[in-house]
Amino acid sequence: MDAYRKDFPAINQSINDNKLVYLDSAASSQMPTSVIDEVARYQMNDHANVHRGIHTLSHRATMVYEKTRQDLSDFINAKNTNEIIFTSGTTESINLVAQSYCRPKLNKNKKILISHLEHHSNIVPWQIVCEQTQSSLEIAPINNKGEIITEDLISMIDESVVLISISHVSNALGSVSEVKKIIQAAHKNGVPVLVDGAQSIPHIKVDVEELNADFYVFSGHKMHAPTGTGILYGKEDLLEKMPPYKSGGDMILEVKFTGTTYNDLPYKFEAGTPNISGIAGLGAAVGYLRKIGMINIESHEKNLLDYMSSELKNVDGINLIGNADNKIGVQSFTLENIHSHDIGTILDHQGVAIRTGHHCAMPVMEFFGISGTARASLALYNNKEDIDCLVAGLHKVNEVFS
Amino acid sequence: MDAYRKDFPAINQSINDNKLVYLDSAASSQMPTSVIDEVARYQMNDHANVHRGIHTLSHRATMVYEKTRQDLSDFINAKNTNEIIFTSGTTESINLVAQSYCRPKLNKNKKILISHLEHHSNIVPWQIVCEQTQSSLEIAPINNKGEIITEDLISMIDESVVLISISHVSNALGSVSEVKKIIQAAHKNGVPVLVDGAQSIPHIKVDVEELNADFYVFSGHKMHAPTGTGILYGKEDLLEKMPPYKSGGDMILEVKFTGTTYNDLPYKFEAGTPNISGIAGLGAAVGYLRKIGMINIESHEKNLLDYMSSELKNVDGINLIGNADNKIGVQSFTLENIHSHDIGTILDHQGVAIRTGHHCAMPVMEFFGISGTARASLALYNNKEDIDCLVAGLHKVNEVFS
Amino acid sequence: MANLKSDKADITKLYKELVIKHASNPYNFGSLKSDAVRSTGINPLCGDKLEIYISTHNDTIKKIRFEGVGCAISIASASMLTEILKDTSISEAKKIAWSFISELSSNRELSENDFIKNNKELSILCAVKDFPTRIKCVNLSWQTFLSAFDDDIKITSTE
Amino acid sequence: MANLKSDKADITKLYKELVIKHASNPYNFGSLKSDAVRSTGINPLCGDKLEIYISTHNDTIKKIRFEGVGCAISIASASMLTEILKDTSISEAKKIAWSFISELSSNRELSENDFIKNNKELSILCAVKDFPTRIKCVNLSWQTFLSAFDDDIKITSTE
Ligand SMILES: Cc1ncc(COP(=O)(O)O)c(C=O)c1O
Ligand SMILES: Cc1ncc(COP(=O)(O)O)c(C=O)c1O
Repeated sequence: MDAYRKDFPAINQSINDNKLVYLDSAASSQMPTSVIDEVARYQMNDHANVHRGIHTLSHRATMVYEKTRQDLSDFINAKNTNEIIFTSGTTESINLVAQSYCRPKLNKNKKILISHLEHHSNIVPWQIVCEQTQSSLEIAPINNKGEIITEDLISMIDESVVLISISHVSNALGSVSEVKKIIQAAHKNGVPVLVDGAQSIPHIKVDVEELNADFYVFSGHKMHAPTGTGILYGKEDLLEKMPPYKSGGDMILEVKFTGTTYNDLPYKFEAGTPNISGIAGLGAAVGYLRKIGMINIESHEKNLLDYMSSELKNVDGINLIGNADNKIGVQSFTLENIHSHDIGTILDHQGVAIRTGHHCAMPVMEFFGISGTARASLALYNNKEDIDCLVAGLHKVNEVFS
Repeated sequence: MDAYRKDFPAINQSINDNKLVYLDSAASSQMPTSVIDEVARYQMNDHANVHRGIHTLSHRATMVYEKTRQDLSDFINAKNTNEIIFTSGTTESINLVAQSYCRPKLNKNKKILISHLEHHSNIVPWQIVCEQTQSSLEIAPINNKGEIITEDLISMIDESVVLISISHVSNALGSVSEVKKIIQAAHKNGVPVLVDGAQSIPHIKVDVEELNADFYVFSGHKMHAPTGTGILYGKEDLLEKMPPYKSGGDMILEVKFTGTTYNDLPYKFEAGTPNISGIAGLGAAVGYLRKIGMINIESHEKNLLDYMSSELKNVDGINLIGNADNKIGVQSFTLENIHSHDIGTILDHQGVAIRTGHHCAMPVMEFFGISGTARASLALYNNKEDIDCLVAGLHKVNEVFS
Repeated sequence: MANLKSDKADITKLYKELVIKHASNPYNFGSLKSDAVRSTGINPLCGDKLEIYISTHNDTIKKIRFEGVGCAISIASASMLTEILKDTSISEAKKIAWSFISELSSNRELSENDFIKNNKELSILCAVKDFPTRIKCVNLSWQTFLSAFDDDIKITSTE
Repeated sequence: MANLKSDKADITKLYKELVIKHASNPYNFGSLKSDAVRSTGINPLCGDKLEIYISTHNDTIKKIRFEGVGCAISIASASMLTEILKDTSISEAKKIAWSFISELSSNRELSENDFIKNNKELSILCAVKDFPTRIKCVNLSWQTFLSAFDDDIKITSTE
């Protein structure tokens, strides 16, 4: 996979007189030249507003935009492009489902079920909609390895649950949840499931049909595409019945002061001028990932994560947080008596970029009784040398604090 | 101003074997090289997630992002950067105010007041929130020139009005509304005003303090910045009191299952990873506009619009729609017995890009008893030759239909 | 000064040979009374709106009319539709409509469908494939026609 | 293989000369009982949380303590704050806090403020200016201190 490193200009630079070692892809990944170039190409040649014009540029912009929709539909194996809604990111996708799908169905006898492992974006929208509707938010527990306890979650499912919303992969710990099993159990009770795929989509092959997920959401910027792009996949029959979330241009058929008729899927949910150049880049990113092959990415990263977790054990005072049996992409850790921020700063001065703090997953931190961790996360462009630099950097941290 | 044409790669191309004549900037404007380059530069060198990291790239990304906020605060003369909220565009900004500011205040005795001149994005969000709260949506009338009748609007203001929302400049007709007068009258009654500045911001100097607008909203892509970027300006004391709209990462101080504390302004309204590369481009676009000077842009476009309106009168069967005394940026028209789409297609084949149809302003079309218009809209890069091409193209349209 | 080179020949040709003839004087323009099936089509991009009225007897289309507003291309297409589908059986008419719609979305230069090949005007109208932004204008009436026989969909949108 | 060149001297220097000494053994760590003014500071980026307790007599700060969790830099900063502000008048203490916060956001190499210039540890701590992501860690305690005297703000956030 080292051959792909040269495709990423951002990782081929020096930081603080050291070669950059970028181990923060779980926060946001870097873009290959093909994505950066496609954004620029689009802006230089094809830009215009979409769907609204009959001149050539408007047509080209619409083609670029709709081609990405087709690419994504193929990439995750959706039934058709009506199931692919463009949003600004995972956060917006979840808010959309909370407000449009759940809010009308919720009342004081109803529940939303999530887990203790979730990112704030998969907690706060549920807290808010539950408060708005006097319904309750139920939290499925996790174990000491940092895994959702699947049986406990399943035992919490009954007809009062309006939706289950869980992450496919935890951003704080890398734990892979037993999504398929949970979905099967949920469907037996007639309960739909939203899967937060922000941390799975860049790392493993996702097939929404095989998972039988009702909603699947993710962000472009974690899969080597520009920020400000995201996807809400939803089963067509669910999306059909949902009222619009945002409203404005493009999502209507007819506007009269006496009443407005909404447009069909997917446009009903895409009010206003979308992030067309970002979507152009997202199409290029999907093309890039497909060219390499998700299977190759998965096995490369698996080897690397094994290497990282075992090398990290050599660092004095280290405590690995999150030891799920099935884990991908990230390793969280703490160092005895050293705050994660101090680790981050001293590593940064050696060119090693990791994330520190609560990773927008405060309840996970609370569970482990810590205020934060240091987290090294992987992408297809990382290699063993990166990990060696991380480990060397951590020795240095210990030395400063000794 | 012709010197600036070379800065815009998109307009220096051929379409259908003719030089492109881009007269659709009101739908979406083209980007100068400095904007396209800044987006690419950011993506190649500085990209990481904002606000969440302490490593160098994350810091650089945050600096780029917050610098644009400062640039925009200066550009529209806000009091400080807390008043500048990044959104995905005008449409989202309006939805945010409708749901966050207005919804809690609305009930069956309350009203929202808009005008007959508005873009769908400034109609449908109000229809929806009024329906959600059983309140009523009042429509101030327009006259035959396509102007809001200011006195009529003002006479409709009373304490039952929760918000007035009007466009500074109409996208369909170019009419400039008497925003300042309306705001003064509204404030006398304690009613706040949202100004939809999507069509003013690229053309005239906007000073929110001088206008005394309570909310001012606009889109990046109409001011030579990338799509997927937008601004909600709001007075700090109003924003302070509003609950969040979207929720997720970055907009919280603390998340617990027992309750969540929201972050301060402006972050309270910026949930999830924002469109950082787009915002980088928006900063460059503001820099570009300031370098040229809004006053110079305004006078250039004024001359050009006068020229366009008078030249168009030479076309057989033409009917200019929208003859406001104070008009900028666009001229709408119809040709006797020729549908606007047919005009658009035949012009496109001569390289002339205009917009045709209802321009997301169906009520305006209904007012004039037409299904749509052809609309030529201007930006700083247009010149008289563009207009001559338009007029020659229209002669050709007449010839085809003769 | 204006800098216009010659148009591609086809767009004016399409208008001059076919579209304007039908659009300026469409066949079967008007409505039918209430016992006819009625179907509405909308193109949200342009605000075009079409009503098609169909009256059948023994599974054969006896009368078919349309009214509404639209560009020359969509009116011409509707006019041609009524001429072509009148007096055919419902099943035959649906087949023709489906083939024509799928023809418009194909990349073929020349149609492989016998009916289309043999109908001079339909063949000419296929030239709209070169102007992709206008395909939906041609499509509108044909989709509206089809939705008349589909209970689920009564308002057709081409976007 | 790892490819590490030498660090910039200053970051390890800052830690070794100043930060670790205070952080590993902070001054005035703990709480005061209920009659003291209490002020809370949060840094949402890191989840750091600080409580500062201030007990005054005749407008002079008699006791000042802090507790909470934070990185070495923020703990060291809070520790220094308590040492420096103890036994000063409230108005003097506020002035020092304001000058130090504004010093941190300035671009000056060397402080022009006499108090800061003459305080060796504060001068060293100013080196954090070179590590902009950490300025808020230093700021947290000082802002939390100031907000104790501002009735409107009781929770301070450095973001
Ligand atoms: C006056 C006006 N308001 C609102 C909008 C909506 O802007 P956007 O599509 O960028 O959200 C537009 C542009 O389409 C506009 O011209
Ligand atoms: C698991 C998970 N869910 C949701 C999000 C939120 O994604 P975004 O910030 O792109 O909306 C993230 C990333 O921060 C994540 O890792």
